[in-house]
Amino acid sequence: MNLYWIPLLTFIGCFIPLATVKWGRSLCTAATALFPALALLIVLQNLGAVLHGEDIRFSQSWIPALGLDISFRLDGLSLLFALLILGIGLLVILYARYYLSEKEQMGRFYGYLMLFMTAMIGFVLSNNLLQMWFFWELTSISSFLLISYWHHRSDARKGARMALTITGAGGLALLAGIVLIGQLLGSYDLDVVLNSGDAIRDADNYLVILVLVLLGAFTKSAQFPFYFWLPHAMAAPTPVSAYLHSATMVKAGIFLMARMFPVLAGTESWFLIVSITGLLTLLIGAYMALFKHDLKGLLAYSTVSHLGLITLLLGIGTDLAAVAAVFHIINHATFKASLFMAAGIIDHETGSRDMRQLNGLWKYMPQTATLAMVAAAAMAGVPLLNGFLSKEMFFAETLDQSTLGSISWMIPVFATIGAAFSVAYSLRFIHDVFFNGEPVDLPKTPHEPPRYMRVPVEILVGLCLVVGIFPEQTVGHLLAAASTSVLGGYLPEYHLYIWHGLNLPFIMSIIAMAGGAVLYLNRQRLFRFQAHFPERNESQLFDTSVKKLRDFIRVFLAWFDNGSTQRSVFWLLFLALAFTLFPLMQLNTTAGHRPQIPVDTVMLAGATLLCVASIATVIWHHLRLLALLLLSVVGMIVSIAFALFSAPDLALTQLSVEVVTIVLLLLALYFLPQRIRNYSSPSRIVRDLSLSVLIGGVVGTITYALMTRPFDTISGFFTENAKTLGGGTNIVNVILVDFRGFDTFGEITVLGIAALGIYKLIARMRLFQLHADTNGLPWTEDKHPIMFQIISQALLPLALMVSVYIFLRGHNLPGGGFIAGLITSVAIIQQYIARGYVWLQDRIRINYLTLIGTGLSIAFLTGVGSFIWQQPFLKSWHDYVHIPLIGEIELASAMAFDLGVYLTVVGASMLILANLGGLTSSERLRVEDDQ
Amino acid sequence: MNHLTIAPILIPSITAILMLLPPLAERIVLQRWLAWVSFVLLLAASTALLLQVDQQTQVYLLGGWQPPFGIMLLADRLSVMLVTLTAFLALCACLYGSAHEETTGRFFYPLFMFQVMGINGAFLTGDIFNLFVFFEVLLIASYALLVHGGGKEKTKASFHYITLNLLGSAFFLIALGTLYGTVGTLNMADLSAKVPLLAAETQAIAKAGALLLLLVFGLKSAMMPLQFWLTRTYAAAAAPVAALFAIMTKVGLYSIYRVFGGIFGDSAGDLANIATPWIWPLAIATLVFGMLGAIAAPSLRLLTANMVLISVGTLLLSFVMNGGQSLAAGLYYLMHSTLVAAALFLLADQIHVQRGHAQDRFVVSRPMKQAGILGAFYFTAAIAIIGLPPLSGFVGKALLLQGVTDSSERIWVWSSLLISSLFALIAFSRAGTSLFWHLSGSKSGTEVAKLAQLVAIALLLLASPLLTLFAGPVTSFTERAAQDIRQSTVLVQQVIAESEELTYDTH
Amino acid sequence: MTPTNRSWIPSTFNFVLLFVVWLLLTNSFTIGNILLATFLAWGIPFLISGLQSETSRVKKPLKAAQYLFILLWDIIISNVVVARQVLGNTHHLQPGFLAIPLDLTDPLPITLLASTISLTPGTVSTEVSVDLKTLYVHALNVDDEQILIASIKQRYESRLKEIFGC
Amino acid sequence: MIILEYLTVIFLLIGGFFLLVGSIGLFRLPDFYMRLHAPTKASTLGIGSILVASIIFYSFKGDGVSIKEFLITLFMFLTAPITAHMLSKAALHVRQPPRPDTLNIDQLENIRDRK
Amino acid sequence: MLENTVLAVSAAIGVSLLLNLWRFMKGPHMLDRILALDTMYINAIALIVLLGIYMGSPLYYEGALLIAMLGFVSTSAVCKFILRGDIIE
Amino acid sequence: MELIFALCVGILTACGVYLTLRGSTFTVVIGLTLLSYAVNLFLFASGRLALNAAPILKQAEQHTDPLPQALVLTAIVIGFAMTAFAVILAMRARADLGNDHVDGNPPELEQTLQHKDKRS
Ligand code: NA
Ligand code: NA
Repeated sequence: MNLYWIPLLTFIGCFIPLATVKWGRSLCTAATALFPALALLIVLQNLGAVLHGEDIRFSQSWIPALGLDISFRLDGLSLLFALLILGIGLLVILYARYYLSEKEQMGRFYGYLMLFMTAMIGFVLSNNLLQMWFFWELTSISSFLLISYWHHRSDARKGARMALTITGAGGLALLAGIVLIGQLLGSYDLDVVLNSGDAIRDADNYLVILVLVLLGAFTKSAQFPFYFWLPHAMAAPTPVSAYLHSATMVKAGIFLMARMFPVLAGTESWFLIVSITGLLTLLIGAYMALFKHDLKGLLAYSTVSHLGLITLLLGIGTDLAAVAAVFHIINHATFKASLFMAAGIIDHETGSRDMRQLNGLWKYMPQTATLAMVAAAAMAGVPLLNGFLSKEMFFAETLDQSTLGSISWMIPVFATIGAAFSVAYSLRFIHDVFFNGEPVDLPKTPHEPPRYMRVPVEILVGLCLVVGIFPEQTVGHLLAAASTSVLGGYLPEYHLYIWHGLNLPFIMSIIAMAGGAVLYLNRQRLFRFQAHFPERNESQLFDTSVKKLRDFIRVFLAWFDNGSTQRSVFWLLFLALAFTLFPLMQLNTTAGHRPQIPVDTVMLAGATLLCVASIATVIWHHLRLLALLLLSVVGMIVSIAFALFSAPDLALTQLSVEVVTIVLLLLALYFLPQRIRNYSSPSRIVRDLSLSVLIGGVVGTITYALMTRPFDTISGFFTENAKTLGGGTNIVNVILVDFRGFDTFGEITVLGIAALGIYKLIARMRLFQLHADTNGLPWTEDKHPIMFQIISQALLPLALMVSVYIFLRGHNLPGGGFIAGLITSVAIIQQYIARGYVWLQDRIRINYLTLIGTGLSIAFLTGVGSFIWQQPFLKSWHDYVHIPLIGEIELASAMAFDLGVYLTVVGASMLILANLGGLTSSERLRVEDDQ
Repeated sequence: MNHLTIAPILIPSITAILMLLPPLAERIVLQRWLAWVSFVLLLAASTALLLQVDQQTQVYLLGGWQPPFGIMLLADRLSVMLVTLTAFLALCACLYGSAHEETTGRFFYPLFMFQVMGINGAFLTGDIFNLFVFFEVLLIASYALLVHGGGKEKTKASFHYITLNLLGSAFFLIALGTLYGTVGTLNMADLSAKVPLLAAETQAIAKAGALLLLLVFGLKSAMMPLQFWLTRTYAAAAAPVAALFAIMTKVGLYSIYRVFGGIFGDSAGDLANIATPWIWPLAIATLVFGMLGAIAAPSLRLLTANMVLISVGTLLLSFVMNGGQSLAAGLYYLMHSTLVAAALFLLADQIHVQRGHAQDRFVVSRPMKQAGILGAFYFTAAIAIIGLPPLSGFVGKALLLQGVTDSSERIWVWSSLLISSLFALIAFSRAGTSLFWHLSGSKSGTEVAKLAQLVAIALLLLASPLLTLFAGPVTSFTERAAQDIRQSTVLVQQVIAESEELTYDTH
Repeated sequence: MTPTNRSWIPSTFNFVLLFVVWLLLTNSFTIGNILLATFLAWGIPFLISGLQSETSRVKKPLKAAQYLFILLWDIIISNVVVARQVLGNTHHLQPGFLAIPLDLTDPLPITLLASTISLTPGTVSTEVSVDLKTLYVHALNVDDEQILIASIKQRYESRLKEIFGC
Repeated sequence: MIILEYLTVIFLLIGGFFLLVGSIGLFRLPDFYMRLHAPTKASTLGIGSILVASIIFYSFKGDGVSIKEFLITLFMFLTAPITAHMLSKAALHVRQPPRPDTLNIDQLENIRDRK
Repeated sequence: MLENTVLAVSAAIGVSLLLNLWRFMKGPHMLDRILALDTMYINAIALIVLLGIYMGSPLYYEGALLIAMLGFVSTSAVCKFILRGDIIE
Repeated sequence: MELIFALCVGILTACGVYLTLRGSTFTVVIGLTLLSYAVNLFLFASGRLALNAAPILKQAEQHTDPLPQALVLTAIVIGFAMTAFAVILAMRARADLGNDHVDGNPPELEQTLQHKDKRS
């Protein structure tokens, strides 16, 4: 079987419990366990080969651009971990079957557990650094789900979040480290990486890589100063703790260090960082464990301490230290998993984990007590148990280093102190729980757990014993294989004897035992001493600091983005200024060499009008009607300027747009507050004025610089071909309906959409209807002055005639569909003004919406019509048709297109204006409700 | 002529037009079906075009006028990739909207269609003024869609959004005037050919114009300090609209790619890469601002909006970093972030509806009726958008990290990318735990998502695992697409040169 | 436009007016254009007939033409007069409001009268009473109120009465 | 031909003169009702003369007689009085005070209420 | 000669426009400003016709026509606004 | 003339920009309209100024650059649509939010406004 089957099986296993949970708890458990069991079989199938030093690999290309392959390897180290993960995993599954109550969603639990198992197994089997990271992060995610399994509990949510945040942050650092390695080596393949130790250690950024990778490892393995998430992760159900926080997840960081050992270790920085971190963690964990009244809290800190021990060993970096580290990984996994399970049983059967309540359980659950005591003894390092062996090796290694120079002796001293604390808290675990008088206020009467709930504990405790007594025969090969992997294919000389003779390490053990006993006996004094320090709840601390950070950010953001439109506009304009000012400063002279037009009186007068009117608009902007009138002055001058400078089409368009805009603004004026308040402070005004003047200056400068410089343009083409290819003499119009007809198509679409949008805005708009003007003067009674009506009526046919005229001549002379459409609209609007909405609504039955649709579809059909002749969209066509009597008539597809423009313009402007007019006649409002 | 090229513009256009006319105008059911059919058709057409342009870039001459005189569509891998993305996104958003939003105001479907038309037009056009026109199409449609459903918040957000964009459009025109007045052409490839030939004394003017384009595109893409509209708008818009808006920032980004990669890219002589020194700090500022906003966000919608900001910053970075070599990674990230953000907007809406008074704010609330499925959706989306394995975000992020090789760039890019991921992780874990797990009372509301809504979210989310699974072929495609910025320009320049020969022959 | 009371035949006046206007606009007298003019002069009134409320019709077109020339002449004369007033010492002017009792009853002739008054410089029609019986006029310089009223009534109103036959 | 040119010049001068007079009137006449008379001059004889000049000009330019300027005149004649009417209505409505020596000033409220 | 006349007359119109502007700025009432604007429209018509004569081109005629039509609409709309507030009721 | 033209464009721009920075919706709309005049003139000027050179064939010896004119035409129409939308939105904002501030409710003015609205 190929290696990928191992993670694949566990992955499939994620879904099994969800599917089988309805068949009952036992069946669900069995079905779930089947898949890791199969996976374990595959591992075992390869056991022999790997133990004989053969590495098994599988590789499949996945994302070449990233250098990420699906790549697995089974070597000694991964074999060891695979056995731990799958083996203990199976035990946890069995254990959880009894641990979880009937009410609990077992399917979800097992699903998460299997997901975690997949992540873990994928991680240890990875033969590609990126893939390794992939599974690494998956372990964080799935552990988040497991820790927060009881998500109705606040501590579970907080604990899970904290664990995720810390390990997630470490994961990101790890990713950075990994990518740096990848960039350095050009590959993430572990085979390449493991063979490039020298290259990495010699790299300029070795220290950066090291720190980043170690950040990943330390956060995951709860090393100082990141250890605090682990105790809070104890909010998880105990099977989770037994699995994640003893054997697997926290060991992922250790695994990473072990994996990268051949590549990163062996330097002074490695030694200093790793060993000091390990030592600190070892001490702090051991010390803290003693003071935890919570059974799981004690175990959590003890785990921290043991992880520190392994880290310290890896940090020492000698070959034998590495072997010791591997050995302790195995031992710790077995005794700690069993201890957690035992704690879970106690919790399950007594309803409490508080050692101040739990007393004298020996009487109630002797079998469990025996198991727990053996495991605790292993944790304390009592001879004949596995913990003793690896601790002896550890002591030996602390003595065998000299990297700290003259103060190297401190390490074994501190190691002994740590071990003493370890003995003390183990003693506390045994004595406080199983002896020490009678239980206090337990919610339940304790008794032995269900038979099979104890089985996993028995197996693990059995292992502790067997390994402790027959180390070479049981784990010898495995240890050798794993250590060979860690050391990069080399295995030092070592012996797994139970008895090495009375040597220094053994003396250290004795001191630790005695010291531990002394510490335990004086525990009350120690508790009192510890009580002087404020209780530090890291979870709360973490939460508060995140909250404080958030509050600070909120204040900052609220200051920066205070929700003000003016602020945003200011930034936009400021950036516009910055973007233009710098390039313009590189411009040597503003004026170019192009000959300029001489000035005459009219131009001067016009310019005066324009400037005065626009400045007056600024000054009088709070007098709304006046501002509006000033605006029309500006508009008029702009139109005249267009006319003057040879743009008749523009002049016409500007004029007609102008009128419609005025009407629209007048309507708005009526519904807006009559008085404008001065919303600006003087300093704001000065700031805005400066900005505006600068922007105006920049735009003016560009205008002048452009106009006075000659340039080459593509326009000659249009002038040359407007008639011959486009069939019209009005070049601008030919551009609009033909050369660049697509722009026009977009433009009328914009107009149509605007009308739809405005229609939406108007619907259900509730506005005040004023009964008097600004000065409190009531409106005149004469709604529709009769003379005004009569003349407006007379003007209508004339205006329509003009609009037909403007429409028809557009292709050859100034005019066209857009202007014609606006003239038509204005003519109709004039009727609305003169006659009122109601009068007209009864007489005009046009659906303006349909008009827009028709206009757009005509334009569209003109465009796609050319498809029939295999021509692209909007390919124009024109011809001269001779009709008797009438003469030659030009027919052009552009004309149809222009008709579309015309109809859209009429439809859109009328849809807007007529509906707006209808607002105050709301009784007759035919607009459907827009909520 | 290959009409498939223009189909992504014409399909939504005619659909929208038909919806204004009887018999569809008044019949929402018909409109709904037409919209679905049309989007499926659009997706099919875009996909077909995508396959085509992967073989051969397509140039479509509107009205048959040769470039640079007429308007031209340019369908290359880059543009069609985005068009296809739009089609898929729009289909999902429309599907979602058909459950509720179609009835909360008029013209939902036609406006939706017009919006898509505008977006597709902006992606496909090869003419800078035509780009302006399509920008306006998509903007006006977005204004109208933004107010869809009514309410104070929408009105408030709209005025802000519109004021900024109208100013943006004004500067767009100034920029175009400046470019035309100096270079004398509007075709983007032709601009690219002529910009290096500019006389020294006009270069400065053209540069000012070009940077104004950066302002405009920056505004659309929500680049700092032009991002103010984004959170407000996204928080106020109706869910399917917000989802569709997720592609809008990408239009701005795409335009930046085209203009500052194509016209003012490496081959622009003295004006080469003029935007780069500006984009660098602004992109990082955007990212930082986005991640701060994510931490501070009080609701899922705002959180998502800030994630969009982060993605904008990231994408801008991908454009400038590593001398422009990381764009392929950026394009992958673009697809991923757009779809996931859209899904999150839709999801936030469902959460909002089902949590009653608490809406999508991170406060204690009653349980949701469909907490299970929504939770699963949320979990998926969060993992994807934070950039964690096993979903697409991590691929994009890793590609981007890997893309930076210059050590001075690396400091900035890596720290901003990684820290933003961490902030996103913190924000989303907090958001998720408080939305789904911080409950009071056991009685859930009665509101349930309609099937169409769930399917829409699921479809969008499905993209993420697919993008991961097929990351190999996808990244190889985006690598080719990233090269198109340069290659398509050269291609069009050849077309122009050929047509000029033709023109001279006839005269 | 779908008018409620569509009339197929436009009023002659409208037809002629529009026909002439078209020819004026296009300044072309080809057969084709004349046909087009005819079509438009018929079509446009037809299209908008729903929006046109009934008004009095011109009964005596010749008189109307004559009226036009009188008006033109008066405009020229009064322009000169008013120009002198405007450029001269404005303090010597005696502005005033006049109430002209109307014999006309239909809105259209009244409107035309009012327009005539306004077009001749020196007088502006400001308001017409609700019952359409009085036209209020502002005059720039009133030498004699009654003479001015009488001259307006005699010179314009009587002629209009004749033209519209009322 | 030269006569036509002279005619053009004369009409232009007349037009320009009256336009100027109209604006001067607007500039210096003392109350609103009096100022209201000013544009009437400009719009009638002022514009009229200029349009006539234009007609003559295009006629001698040789493109055939162009008389479409009449249309502008028609529009002006139709609309100018109504503009004045609406303006004076508005002035009455907002109770613009006429010069105190205005004849029948006591009738102002009646006129305003269209009695 | 014609050219000089046109220039002279257009100068006169320029002066007229400035006089209108003066009235516009001075007011005193809004109606004075509206009146001034209306007079500006008239001067603008003349100016455009003159422009046509000056350029010898009839292209600008429609501009004048449009001002004649549209100037009326906007002036009357503003008056209606002052009279009734709601211009389309 | 070019200098005066540029001056006008500059002043128009400055005025428009200043008004868009104000706090009331109507003023912002006015500002945007002014700005769009400036922009249209600017875009127009990018084809350079010319007298008596209308881009109508047979009507003049020379023709000024027709392309910017076509662009300005498009811009005018689009600008019109946008302005219209902004105007109506300003009204809608007034209707929904009760005042005409660009942000809906300026905190320092909220009370006085409520007071005023009650009266009206
Ligand atoms: Na105890
Ligand atoms: Na109304």
